[in-house]
Amino acid sequence: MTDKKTPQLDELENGKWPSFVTEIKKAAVKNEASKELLHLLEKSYVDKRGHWKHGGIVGVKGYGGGVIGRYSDVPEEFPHLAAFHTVRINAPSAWFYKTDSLRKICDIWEKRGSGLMNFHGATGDAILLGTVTDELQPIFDELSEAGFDLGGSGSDLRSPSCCVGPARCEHACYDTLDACYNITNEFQDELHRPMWPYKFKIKFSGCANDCAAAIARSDCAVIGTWRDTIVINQEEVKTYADNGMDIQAEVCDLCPTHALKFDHNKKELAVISEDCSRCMHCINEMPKAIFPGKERGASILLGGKSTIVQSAFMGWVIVPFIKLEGDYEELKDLLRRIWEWWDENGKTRERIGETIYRIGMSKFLSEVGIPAVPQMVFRPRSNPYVFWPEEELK
Amino acid sequence: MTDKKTPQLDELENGKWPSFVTEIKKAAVKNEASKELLHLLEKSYVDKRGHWKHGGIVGVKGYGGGVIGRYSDVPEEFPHLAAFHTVRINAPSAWFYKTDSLRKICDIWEKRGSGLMNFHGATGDAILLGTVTDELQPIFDELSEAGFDLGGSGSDLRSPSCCVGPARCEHACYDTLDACYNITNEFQDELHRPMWPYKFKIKFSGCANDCAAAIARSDCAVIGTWRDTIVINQEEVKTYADNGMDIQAEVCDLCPTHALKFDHNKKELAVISEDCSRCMHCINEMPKAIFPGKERGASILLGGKSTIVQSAFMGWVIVPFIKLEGDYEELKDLLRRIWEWWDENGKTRERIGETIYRIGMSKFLSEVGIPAVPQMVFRPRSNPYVFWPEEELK
Amino acid sequence: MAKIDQGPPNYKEMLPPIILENYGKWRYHEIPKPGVLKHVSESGAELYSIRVGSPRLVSLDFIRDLCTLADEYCDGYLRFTARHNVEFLVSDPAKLDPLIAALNAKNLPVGGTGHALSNIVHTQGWVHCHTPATDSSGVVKAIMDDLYEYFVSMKLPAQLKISLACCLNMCGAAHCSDIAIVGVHRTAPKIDNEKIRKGTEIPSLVACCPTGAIRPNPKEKTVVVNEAKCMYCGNCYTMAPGMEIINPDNDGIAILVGGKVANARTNPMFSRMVIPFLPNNPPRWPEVTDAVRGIVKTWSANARKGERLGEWVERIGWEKFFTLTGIPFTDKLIDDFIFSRETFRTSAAFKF
Amino acid sequence: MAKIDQGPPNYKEMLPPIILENYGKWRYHEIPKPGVLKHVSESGAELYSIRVGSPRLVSLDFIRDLCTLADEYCDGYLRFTARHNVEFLVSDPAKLDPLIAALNAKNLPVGGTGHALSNIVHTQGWVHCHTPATDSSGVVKAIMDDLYEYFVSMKLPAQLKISLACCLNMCGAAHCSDIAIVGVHRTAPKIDNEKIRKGTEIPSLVACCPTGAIRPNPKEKTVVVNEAKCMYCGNCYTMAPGMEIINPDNDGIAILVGGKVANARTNPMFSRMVIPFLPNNPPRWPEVTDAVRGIVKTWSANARKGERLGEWVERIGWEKFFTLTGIPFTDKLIDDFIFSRETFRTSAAFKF
Ligand code: SRM
Ligand code: SRM
Ligand code: SRM
Ligand code: SRM
Ligand code: SF4
Ligand code: SF4
Ligand code: SF4
Ligand code: SF4
Ligand code: SF4
Ligand code: SF4
Ligand code: SF4
Ligand code: SF4
Repeated sequence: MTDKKTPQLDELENGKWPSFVTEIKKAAVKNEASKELLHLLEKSYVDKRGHWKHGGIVGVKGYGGGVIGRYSDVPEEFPHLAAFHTVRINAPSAWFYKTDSLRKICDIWEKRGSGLMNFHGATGDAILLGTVTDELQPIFDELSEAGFDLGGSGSDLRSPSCCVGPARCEHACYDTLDACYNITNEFQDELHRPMWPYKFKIKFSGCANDCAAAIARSDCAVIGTWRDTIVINQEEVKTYADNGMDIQAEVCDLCPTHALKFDHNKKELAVISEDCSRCMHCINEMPKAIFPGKERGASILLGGKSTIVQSAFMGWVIVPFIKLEGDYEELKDLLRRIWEWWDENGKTRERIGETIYRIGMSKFLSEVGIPAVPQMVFRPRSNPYVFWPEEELK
Repeated sequence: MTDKKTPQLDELENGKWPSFVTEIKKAAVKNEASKELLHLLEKSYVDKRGHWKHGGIVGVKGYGGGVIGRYSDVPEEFPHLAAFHTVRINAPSAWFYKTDSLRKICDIWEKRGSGLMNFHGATGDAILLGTVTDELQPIFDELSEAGFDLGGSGSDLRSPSCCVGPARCEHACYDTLDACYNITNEFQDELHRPMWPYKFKIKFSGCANDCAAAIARSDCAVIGTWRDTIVINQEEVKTYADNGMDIQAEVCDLCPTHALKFDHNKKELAVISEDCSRCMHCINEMPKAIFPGKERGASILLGGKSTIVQSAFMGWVIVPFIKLEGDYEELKDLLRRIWEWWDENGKTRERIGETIYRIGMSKFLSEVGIPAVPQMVFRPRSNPYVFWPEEELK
Repeated sequence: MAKIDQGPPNYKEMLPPIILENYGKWRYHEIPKPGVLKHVSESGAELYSIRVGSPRLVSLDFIRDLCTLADEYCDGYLRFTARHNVEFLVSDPAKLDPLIAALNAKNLPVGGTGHALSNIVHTQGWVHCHTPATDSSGVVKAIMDDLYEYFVSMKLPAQLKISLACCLNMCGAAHCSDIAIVGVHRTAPKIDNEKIRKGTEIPSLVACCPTGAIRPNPKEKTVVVNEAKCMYCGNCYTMAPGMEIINPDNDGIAILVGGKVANARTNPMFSRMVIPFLPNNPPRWPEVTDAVRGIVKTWSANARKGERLGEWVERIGWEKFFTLTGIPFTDKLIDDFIFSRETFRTSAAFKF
Repeated sequence: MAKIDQGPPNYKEMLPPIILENYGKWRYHEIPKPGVLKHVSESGAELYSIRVGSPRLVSLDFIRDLCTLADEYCDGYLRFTARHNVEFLVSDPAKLDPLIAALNAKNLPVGGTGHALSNIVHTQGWVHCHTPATDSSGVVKAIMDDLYEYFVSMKLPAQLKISLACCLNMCGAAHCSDIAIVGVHRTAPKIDNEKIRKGTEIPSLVACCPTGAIRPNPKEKTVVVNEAKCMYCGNCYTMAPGMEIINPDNDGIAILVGGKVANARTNPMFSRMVIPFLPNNPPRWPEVTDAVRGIVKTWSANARKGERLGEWVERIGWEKFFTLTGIPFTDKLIDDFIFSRETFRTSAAFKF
């Protein structure tokens, strides 16, 4: 089959953007499975359909997840793809790597897999793409030696991820890397042994710019913010003005709460502290002059997920402000209470957001013990369909 | 029982706002039932509950609606309230009356009823409040003589109503009084003989100020608008400016589409025609200087209703622009097609808006034969759950 | 002999000459003073409309008095408004002040125009309906007495439209009002099996419940209510007298705010619940009048000129509304019905 | 011996010295040129991050090449971004240009910063998944080739975040992207009763359907699908291999636009469907690249500086978006699922 041609894929080696086809071909030089993958994919391009079957349960000792089983639907034609499983490696916080650790992964994978990988998967794991069942345990053992562990899959906690935060960003309102690392280690059992109604994702963003896309891509979004007032350096404001920035138009007019007043004569910027919603816009536009406040922490938003089943949800505020310090006990305790409630109330394959939507926010809040505050909603209910507990009635 | 006291109601005769208690007492002088009503109501004020039972089916020959049956739950105590029915009179367009016609109603009601009435009911009928079953037919006969007819009740077309429009308003984009009168007469059968899944209300407003509250209070809202451009009289604009009006702040800055540009030096106002959403704001603020365009008609919004069952709905656009001329054939035809579809698809006690919500807009549109346009939605769907008809597939 | 389906009288016969002559020709209007509208026609004709507050629930003598005034000052014509006010249509400016004097003499309030509180659209209540959770006319009288100053002046930031409905059927169509007063039940229906058995269609009764709280009980030929699922809307009682929903100890009033209907400036908006319950304290419902006054005061103290109550709240944010009014926020105000998700704050940007 | 639950490596061991020293002390940043971020610390230290586009699906040689470069120019440290780009962390300004030269030599694109198109978050597609309605890497390659200029420059009005998911499971999390490319099936699942019978849990299969289109067929120990109710989401196929959803003739791509995640200026927004279907035409999906380019062009020609695609559309109105782009509006774009009502235009104020 080596003589088979791949005209369609070859075409995708043209063009300026680096080509995944070239990558597959590189792997194909050293690995039969990758060579077959090239032709299987060309076949898909001709048939306009994938050629993979559902994955059976495969994995490694002591783990309920971390491996995605995959089998070709044309094993006769592509014997090396009969089994072509995926291994998910829990990446370091904010995807920082020392080259030697990356090389270790490469060496293991060169020996035991297709040589193809995703840096990274959409949830944030490093993905080793394609190996046979017998190699799974050895791969894990060697990864473990190299200091790595598996990521999540199935109805468990998925590998938490975070933005680059304090490692390389001036906006970080808390230590996203440490929080991600600490929480991930705290909940290793939840991460490696599916035990819930469905998957649960946590993402950490250091500020409302939400570079981890936490509000959309995680069931629990931890988004950095502050409780006091933005800090304004008037000297730097002047410099921006002198350098010709139209502060009124580019900053003040786009402030969603109209909390910023610019004095054109004095070239001074003032903020109405209680009106600021901490959206980050002015700070983004004038990073040298405006900074987050000093009393920092995060907001917790719950319920984010994509389309299936009830349609996509974005996370919504359940804790307006939480300090993220020390061992993150407050956050851990909150997560445990939420999971316990979800475990009791959630249906199979029902994400936490869908469970709360079905059962009702107020029930969720009172049962999990979270006080109701107006920050949780854009606006109150428009229907008068209120439930009244026995004890509040005459 | 005449000696019974009504201390709570008496208190409601104090205060500057005209008192309904005084009105009941006036009626009580001439009518036993009204006298008893006063004491029944005092009893309600003491018990904190109403004392009326469900209404049975009562009515007049040839009509399925127009009368609300009502019976007291304490007939022994209040014999004259054993039966205390309501008669709904279809009011003239925009509630204009010649005094002699009002007097005729009073005379009939003095003779045959409690002497109490509502001017008007919330749907817009003139309401005769409280009479016995035997009087219903005579009342109808005499009202009929006096040129009046019954309003709607039950699962039928309710008495359409309209804003004052061209009779006394400079903003009217079509003849609301004539449209209301014409449509009401066209659909007398639908109005007087319940035949639908539930009630259906039509309201006519001459412009987007919607003084008939049509979008909230009617299943079908006919709201006046224009297809071309607002008309600006620059002379009058100058006068407003000279009289100290801050046109930029009060008019331009509040234009939802930012379609207005005011030239402070020339004191001239310009509009970006294709951006104007015809919200009426600028016209409201400067009625002497700005007027609706010349090519006038209306938008049709469907689905408005209050809370029960699926929660309150506001009407939404199903026809962005329709000419309202001659005999309103286009509108009548549209209404017939909508009712036919509702009849086939609606469940009992399901308002048209709820039926469309349950079955889906696109199904409704294609089956009723209304072309889909972006004006029907604030924004497109965010879920990818699209239905594809056989014939559009390979 | 009675005519079937003759329809309402032709409005043309009800219009005064000045309107027939200037029909569709009105050019602009002014509000010379509260309660007085001056409409000027292309022809130069001027029509004065005097707006007068009415209790809506009136005796025929009240109507006859109106007619007498209309005959004397308006050539025998008058109209009522979409909010149950009376409008006297004066074509002779000389008769304007005498009419107002006559109205004052009768203690009839002149106002409700422009940036004022208008009449309260309301319903039957204990006077004539079977499902009310509160009275209608009494609450309205108490509120209008309390806010009278805002009817006869134009000192509010914008129009103030208050509506009242005495049960969730919402005959007052309060769902899009600046302030909505809504009668609410708070206990599940007590089932009278006798009543249910005679003449209730069980399937439609079961089907009518918005939350599916009603299950049939075929053995007993009646139904059972899952009280945990019932939110007391009373729709089952409307359907079936056997579903007794009224409970004097626990019925009362909820307050919703921020609705509007007009499309001017901003889109129409629903009213939203800010107080889930206030008790029925006839004859003057002090808890209700205090709450309403408090909201009106806060709005007029903080809103911009021309800013409707809902527009003001949407600009400052609902979280700030609760701070400014001091009204306590509770979980009861958080939606848990079909469209609840759209009310959740899916944003990290908000005010503390 | 393998350690269970040791967790990911400690990030501290993965951070270059300059970051360890200035951790949490960064004061501001600049973007000297496309693809180059300059972060300045309170200490005065300067860190340059060179952002490089990656195909994401790579061979280990690719990673080893990156390591070689990182060793030579970055003391052996590098990182990847939330959008699968590579970032070289340069602490020695002298090494900046040489590194960029080396990257150019390897034809690796430097860019994706500021008001640029960044890498496309995407998924497995035909390379490795069982439910795709389209390929992933191929479509991404075609689009990035076509829009290359916007990655290496910063000439767009704002950030442009494109995401792709090859089926409605949405692993690309495209639901809040400026432009979302979504693989869609368009035919109801063909049921393989044999497969269903062996090892499918019928109740959960029936329960998994968002529209309740699946009914059990106990006699046959399988299920039946009410095709009229099926909108081809494929959730049943994810649950049960017997619900064959793939249909090469009718599978393809839908395009949604206007989503965002950041809270800056405006709240996060969902992407919304503007093109319900485009065919799979490998290897270059011309219909898709044309559509995307058309949308990007119209946006950048009309939007204000700093205005995200969705912010621009919400400002001008969706009706105007269809006018400007010339994309035909059809009933398929009108929502008919749970929250549809909130998308209906409950207002008489709109643009023609
Ligand atoms: C590998 C990855 C895509 C990629 O190419 O990067 C992926 C691949 C699969 N996802 Fe996913 N999902 C991946 C990130 C996501 C995301 C994005 C995210 O996490 O930000 C989502 C949407 C966000 C969310 O969670 O809602 C996502 C939503 C799903 C769903 C729908 C879940 C839902 O609640 O709607 C399924 C279906 C399921 O779980 O049964 C699914 C299922 C799958 C399966 C396991 C298919 C299946 O049902 O067996 C895919 C395996 C493909 C394969 O054979 O390699 N995948 N999946 C991503 C995980 C890599 C990693 O660990 O880093
Ligand atoms: C008289 C009136 C209230 C008033 O004091 O003005 C009224 C009174 C009743 N309404 Fe109403 N509704 C009246 C306008 C409304 C409105 C307001 C409107 O039309 O703008 C609404 C809300 C708007 C809407 O249509 O959604 C309204 C929504 C209801 C409902 C709920 C319907 C729904 O779909 O949600 C019911 C329940 C029902 O129909 O079974 C109802 C039922 C009733 C009944 C017949 C009670 C019943 O179930 O038997 C009330 C009779 C009271 C009595 O004994 O006098 N009434 N009803 C209004 C009619 C007078 C007139 O014809 O002018
Ligand atoms: C008489 C009446 C029509 C009728 O057929 O009865 C009427 C008459 C006028 N309305 Fe209205 N509106 C009338 C009910 C309404 C309603 C419906 C309601 O109140 O339930 C609305 C929608 C209310 C809402 O949005 O919730 C309404 C929203 C308006 C608006 C838009 C207000 C705003 O939000 O900006 C205007 C424009 C304005 O006032 O500048 C307007 C303007 C007017 C003008 C100025 C039109 C004109 O040029 O003649 C009339 C005098 C207004 C005034 O009182 O100052 N009218 N107007 C109604 C008087 C009711 C009353 O007794 O108070
Ligand atoms: C490296 C990265 C974080 C990471 O841990 O990997 C990152 C880094 C920065 N982001 Fe981000 N963002 C990163 C993903 C995101 C995402 C998530 C995503 O792309 O999926 C978002 C949300 C996207 C959305 O809203 O849909 C995001 C929304 C922002 C924003 C707000 C943009 C806006 O709508 O105004 C800013 C502020 C700005 O750019 O002025 C920002 C600002 C920044 C700054 C300037 C922060 C700083 O001061 O260092 C960083 C350089 C931005 C640049 O590229 O010009 N970052 N940023 C991510 C780079 C992804 C990539 O390779 O392109
Ligand atoms: S989310 Fe905030 S802190 Fe984190 S990288 Fe983005 S801008 Fe920086
Ligand atoms: S952070 Fe946002 S809301 Fe606060 S002042 Fe700056 S721009 Fe305004
Ligand atoms: S709706 Fe328009 S036309 Fe009718 S009365 Fe009100 S302002 Fe005049
Ligand atoms: S009618 Fe409304 S949208 Fe049109 S120009 Fe006037 S204010 Fe603007
Ligand atoms: S709102 Fe309820 S109680 Fe009041 S009149 Fe209407 S149906 Fe009767
Ligand atoms: S009151 Fe409403 S919710 Fe309760 S049972 Fe009756 S219909 Fe259902
Ligand atoms: S989006 Fe669908 S097809 Fe693509 S990887 Fe995820 S599950 Fe597989
Ligand atoms: S494809 Fe989706 S909608 Fe169709 S039957 Fe399967 S689960 Fe239901």
